[in-house]
Amino acid sequence: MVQTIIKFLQSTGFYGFKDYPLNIVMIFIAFVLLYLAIKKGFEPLLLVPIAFGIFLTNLPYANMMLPHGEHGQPGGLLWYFFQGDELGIFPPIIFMGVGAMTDFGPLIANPRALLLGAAAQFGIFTTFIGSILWGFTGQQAASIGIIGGADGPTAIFLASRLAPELLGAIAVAAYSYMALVPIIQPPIMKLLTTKEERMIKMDQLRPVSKTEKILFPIIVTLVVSLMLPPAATLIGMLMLGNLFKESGVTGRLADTAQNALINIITILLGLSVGATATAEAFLTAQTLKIIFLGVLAFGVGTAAGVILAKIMNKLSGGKINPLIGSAGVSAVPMAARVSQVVGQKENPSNFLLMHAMGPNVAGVIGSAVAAGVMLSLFG
Amino acid sequence: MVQTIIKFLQSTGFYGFKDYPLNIVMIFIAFVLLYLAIKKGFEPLLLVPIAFGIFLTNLPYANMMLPHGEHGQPGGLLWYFFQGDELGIFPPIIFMGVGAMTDFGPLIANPRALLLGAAAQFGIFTTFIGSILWGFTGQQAASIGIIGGADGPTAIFLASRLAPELLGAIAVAAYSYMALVPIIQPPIMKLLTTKEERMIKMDQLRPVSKTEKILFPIIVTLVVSLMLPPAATLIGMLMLGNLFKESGVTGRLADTAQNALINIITILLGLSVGATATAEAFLTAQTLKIIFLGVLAFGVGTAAGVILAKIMNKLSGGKINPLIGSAGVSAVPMAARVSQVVGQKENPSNFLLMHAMGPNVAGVIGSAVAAGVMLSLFG
Amino acid sequence: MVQTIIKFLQSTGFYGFKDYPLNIVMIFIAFVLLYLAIKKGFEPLLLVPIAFGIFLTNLPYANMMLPHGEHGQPGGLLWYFFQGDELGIFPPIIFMGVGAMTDFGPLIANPRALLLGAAAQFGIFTTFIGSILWGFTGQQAASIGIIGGADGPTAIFLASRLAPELLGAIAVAAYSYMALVPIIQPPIMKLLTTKEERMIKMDQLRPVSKTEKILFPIIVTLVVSLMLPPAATLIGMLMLGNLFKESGVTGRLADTAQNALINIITILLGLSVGATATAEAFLTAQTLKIIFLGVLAFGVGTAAGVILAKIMNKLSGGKINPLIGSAGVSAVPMAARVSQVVGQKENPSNFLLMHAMGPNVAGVIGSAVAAGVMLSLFG
Amino acid sequence: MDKLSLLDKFKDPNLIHNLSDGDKMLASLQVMFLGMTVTFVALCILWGLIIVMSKMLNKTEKEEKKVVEDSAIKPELALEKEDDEEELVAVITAAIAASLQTSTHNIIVRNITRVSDSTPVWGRMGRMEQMNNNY
Amino acid sequence: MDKLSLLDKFKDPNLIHNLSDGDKMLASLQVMFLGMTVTFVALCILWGLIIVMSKMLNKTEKEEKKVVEDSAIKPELALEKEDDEEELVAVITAAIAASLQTSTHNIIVRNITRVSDSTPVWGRMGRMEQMNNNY
Amino acid sequence: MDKLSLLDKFKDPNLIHNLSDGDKMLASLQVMFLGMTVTFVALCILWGLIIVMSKMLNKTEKEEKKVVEDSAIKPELALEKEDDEEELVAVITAAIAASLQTSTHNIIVRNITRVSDSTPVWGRMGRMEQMNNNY
Ligand code: NA
Ligand code: NA
Ligand code: NA
Repeated sequence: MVQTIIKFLQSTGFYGFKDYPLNIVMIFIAFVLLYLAIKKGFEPLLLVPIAFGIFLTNLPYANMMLPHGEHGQPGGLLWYFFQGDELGIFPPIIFMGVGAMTDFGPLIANPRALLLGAAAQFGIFTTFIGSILWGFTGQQAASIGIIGGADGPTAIFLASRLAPELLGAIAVAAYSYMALVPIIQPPIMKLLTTKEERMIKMDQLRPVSKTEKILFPIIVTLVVSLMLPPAATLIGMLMLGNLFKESGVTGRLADTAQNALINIITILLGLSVGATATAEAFLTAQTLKIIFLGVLAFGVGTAAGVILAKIMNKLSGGKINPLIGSAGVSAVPMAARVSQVVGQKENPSNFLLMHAMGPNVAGVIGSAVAAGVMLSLFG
Repeated sequence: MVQTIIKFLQSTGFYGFKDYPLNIVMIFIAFVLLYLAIKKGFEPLLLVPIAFGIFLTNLPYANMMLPHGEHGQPGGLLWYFFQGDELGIFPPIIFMGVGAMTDFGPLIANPRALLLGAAAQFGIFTTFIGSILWGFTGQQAASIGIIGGADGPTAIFLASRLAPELLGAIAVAAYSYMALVPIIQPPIMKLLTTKEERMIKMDQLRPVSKTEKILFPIIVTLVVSLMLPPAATLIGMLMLGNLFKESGVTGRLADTAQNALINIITILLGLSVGATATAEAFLTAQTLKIIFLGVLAFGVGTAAGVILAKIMNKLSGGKINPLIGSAGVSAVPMAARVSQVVGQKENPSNFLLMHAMGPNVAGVIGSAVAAGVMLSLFG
Repeated sequence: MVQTIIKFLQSTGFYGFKDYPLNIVMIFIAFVLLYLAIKKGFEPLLLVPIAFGIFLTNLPYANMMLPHGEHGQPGGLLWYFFQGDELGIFPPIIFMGVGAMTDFGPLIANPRALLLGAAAQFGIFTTFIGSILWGFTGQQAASIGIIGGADGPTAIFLASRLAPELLGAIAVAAYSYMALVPIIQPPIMKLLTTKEERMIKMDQLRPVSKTEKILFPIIVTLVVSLMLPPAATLIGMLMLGNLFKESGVTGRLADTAQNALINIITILLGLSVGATATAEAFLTAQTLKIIFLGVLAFGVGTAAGVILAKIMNKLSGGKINPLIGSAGVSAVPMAARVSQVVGQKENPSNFLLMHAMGPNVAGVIGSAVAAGVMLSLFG
Repeated sequence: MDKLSLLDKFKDPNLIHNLSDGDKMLASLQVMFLGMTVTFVALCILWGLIIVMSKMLNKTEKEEKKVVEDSAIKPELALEKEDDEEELVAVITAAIAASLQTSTHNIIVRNITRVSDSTPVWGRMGRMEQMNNNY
Repeated sequence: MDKLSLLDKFKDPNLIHNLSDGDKMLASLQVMFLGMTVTFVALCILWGLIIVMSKMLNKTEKEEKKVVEDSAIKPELALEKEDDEEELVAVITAAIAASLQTSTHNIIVRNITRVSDSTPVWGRMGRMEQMNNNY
Repeated sequence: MDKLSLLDKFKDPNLIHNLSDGDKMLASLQVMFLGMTVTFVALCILWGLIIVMSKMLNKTEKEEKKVVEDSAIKPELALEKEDDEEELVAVITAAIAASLQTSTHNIIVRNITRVSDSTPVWGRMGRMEQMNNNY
């Protein structure tokens, strides 16, 4: 009997911390993320599942990520969910929901914004160089760089294909920085622009016809997928979701894509991405490097967007407020909101939001293109 | 560097068209289908996903249908979706949603309509003979014939089991003709009926009690499944959905079956069925034959329904308007609407809709039975 | 031709009853369950799918549970659904939905109720002993005992891991007895309490702050999972659902978890659990034993809850109405309602419902803990 | 050999191409005959059963009404509830339509949810305020 | 040998049938004892932690209220918002009920959706009209 | 050998660590150059196509309006319908807001569902009352 009790006590997670002491640190990190998500409102829809996944996966002996047995023994719950990440199924489905929620009207009305969405991807490639020089492989460097794309599903899609061993750290960094956009961007924006530039008012956008909105997703899918076949899955699903919305005849599908379906996949993806962040995988020097490189990627991307916007402003004779350039990193719609807020501080009657939405959604396309390049080179 | 650029250019889909020139034709067909779905309103909920699936699968090097690797390498997104078609999982789930949306009341009130639902399956079997004589195998001929059942999920279920190589062509033909019912049926209906017959007004249907509506799905499942065990999956799920609706105590389940669940499965099924229509598989003489045989199946089914209705009218002493016979092909509810419209043109005060719904829903059961016969003989 | 017809007739399910005559009994049982669910309102959301699964699986030659072929031949629809039970995926997802619907406020306000939630698990362990002495193995006895936990998903989760061969009988027994709680409990409650005890009014519960409600699911997951790692999956998902609800920032996810997602999984789980109840598996002496042991488990659990509540009442100086003890078996919220109704019969101005909800939700945690012990010992 | 082996060959995708057109025609006609017969027989059986069901239910209902009028209250109530629900929706629809001067044909109010008992067992938890109604 | 090997045999579905009824009883009682003990211990720990949590929160909240009354505005606002929402639903429910002369007990208006910030990052896109409110 | 084999080594996770920092830098710069070029080219092509599309549509629309004013009625109707829907929602929102004396900014009525034709073919069944409208 005593032996049974001892055996039982040795099977508890409390005892398990003897073998896995660092798991305590990870559980603490999970709690910090939950705090940030719930109390500070940082991307709660993703950080709550991710943090809970980190929490569960670091409970000793709970075996949440135990693989499915070769002879059919049941594996851990989160391992089954994780198959959707590993096989690249969940991120495109989330992109479909994103597409069903996105209005590309401001971009169609002002397609020059596409240039800003391209420029802001500069952070991806500078971070790529930094990662290479810091000892990462090409595949890992590409996955780290894409954090600068400010697009969670793209980052997870790329990392799951090129560097699954870094998935947890990259996902946590990507979503954390997306939540921190309102803190990271404003100083850079102010540093690079003059007061006069920040006060520029932009002309109102022209209305966009329904036909343009229907043709847009088809054209984008065609062009991007032909140039970069590995980007077809992400861009195709993003644009399919948008077509569901804009076609006006598939409202049922658009509704499900942006509600029940995206919510279900968000729960499964968040939990299982978090579950990759075990203490062994996460508490490494690599993770610290990734966190540092991630903020670099964001900063450089923001700067590149603002600088190109300044140049475009010069060329257009002062009609473009450079503050909308920072929105090119994507992080929809927070980056656009930041442009709006920074602009309004200088000039309370200035409404940049609609103008910033153009680069903002262009940034989503831009980072999918950049991901396609990386997959094309390193896949 | 130059070599890298050349290599990159050779990896683009533009270059890929050199190897797969016919894919351009398929992409064009996808665009035509999108046009019909969006601008003309032809079955948009299925044609938009199907057409987009055709579009994506024909983008060179995008590998949307790449199978899952033997050593676990991730396959293409649409290949994973396709497993739900291939394993026969998606069509029955769609049938459950259909059942939750169907009111069998008009059929219970006037069960003679079941005869019309049987007669209209004649098109399936004549087309079967035509297909055999045109060189198809028995399995293929059965799958082609079932297009005349005017029931998309049944056609996909049968084709995926008997002739997966024809799935794309059959699915496209089935849904296209279902959309074309208002164009295909009226001339046949007018040719086979006299003006007097078309003007016949029918007696009002009796009200149907709740208990009858609850027992109906159970009885149908029992009888059809015992006669044709291979039809049990389709009929069982159709009737389960109906039972969710009629029982009055499982409203939550009926609601989900006919909304979130059917929408999710419709997206996955539509995309992946479209994705089977690669240029190699689709641009063949077979496809042209299938398209021709499909319209034959519809026409013969319509005619058989009308003719039996004429006979029943004679026997009943002029109480049955033969126009309701054409609704027996299923294509719910368009075929019933066509009966209504053709009847009303002759006699504006004539309301055949409710009477046509009986044969219409009987046609769904009829084609599931016919599919069961085919599976029983050729499965 | 005659031979073909004979062959066809031999392929019908009518003929199949010659080989499987007992299937008729099972189909009859399915109809009785449907009657109870629809006309009597016994747990219809689960009994309708379970009963329909029993119905379908016992149709001869319909092959609803045919396993996926080794060379990829499609299996039966319900076999695919069953994988979600067998691999332990569906019950935790249902628990997430349950968590999103549960208000632990009454338990936080009066945490002594946890003792009652523990006491009511006594039925599990006495039934365990009974099962062992009646010739079941330890694994089977644990799965039978858990019926007394009055928690369907927990019973299915445990049985699928420890005794899959009994899954059908255990699931049917568990859900049937949960539905019968208003009939099973009152006599036991009246037998063990005096009129004075039943008339005791309890003090109003204190209000619970939002922060407490947010911390509660995290604390419970941490403590229970560390003590009993095998319970982490169930408790973790239950508490994640609750956190979605209480955090106030993930309303979208809570909404989907408690609607679309739980409904979809309920359909799939109900159908496939029912489908395990084939005549061979169900019509055995074991099933009769399980049905008898199940009611024993319920009764003992109820009694243990009431007796501990009586003791606590004595110790607290008459402030606790012993009727709330029976709610500790879980069967949320019916057991709590039974406490309310029995109490109100004695004293129409007595409102025990809120006080009974504490032990009631504690019982859910209690049976997950008991399941963890069983998995720890016999897994 | 005999017709059976003809159908057997016919079923085999590899052997069917060896058959003559006449044989194919013959086999196809057999399939058609069998198929249409089974379809008609199946739906005729259903026809018969529906009629039997309707007649039996009518009888039972009449008897029930006579003999146990009391016990019929519960199901009737359930039905009334549903009717109520429809009525409720109809009233609300009419009200909104009136205020908008548009036809009710085009509007469906489908989200006035009456609290019914069809939440799952676990779903009713936490909605304690209406529990008394149901029990 | 000793009790441990008894439990080991007990756990093995193949060996358990070799045990005598007395041994089975003994092992079962051990399982029951262990199970009930663990269950009670686990729920008692939770009991203690809940009490500690409640006490600590009460303290903290009082301190917080004193020291940083300003910083508390934000969460309070959030709470108020929720209350508002409930109030809103209550008002609408009442209005509809009144116009239908039925009790509010049976109606839930659950689809008057207030725009909250809980849309995912990608979800807020395209709903630009209310962005200013949130930032 | 030449730069190609440099990039090839660069792509191989096992060989990359043999490269000197200079080589790595060189290869990385190539990746950056290629990546930014492709990104800009892709988005510039899109820019061009959007402009072409907008211009062509404007032209076509004008021509269409002149030549086939009749055939344009149907799509316009469709558009009107949608506008109607928005209007309807706006009116209802305003009405509820007015009765609650709160700003419309915070309320979205999103569940007044107009019966549109976008139910799937199988979905329209059983909603027969409105069929005449659509055909
Ligand atoms: Na981006
Ligand atoms: Na049909
Ligand atoms: Na319990």
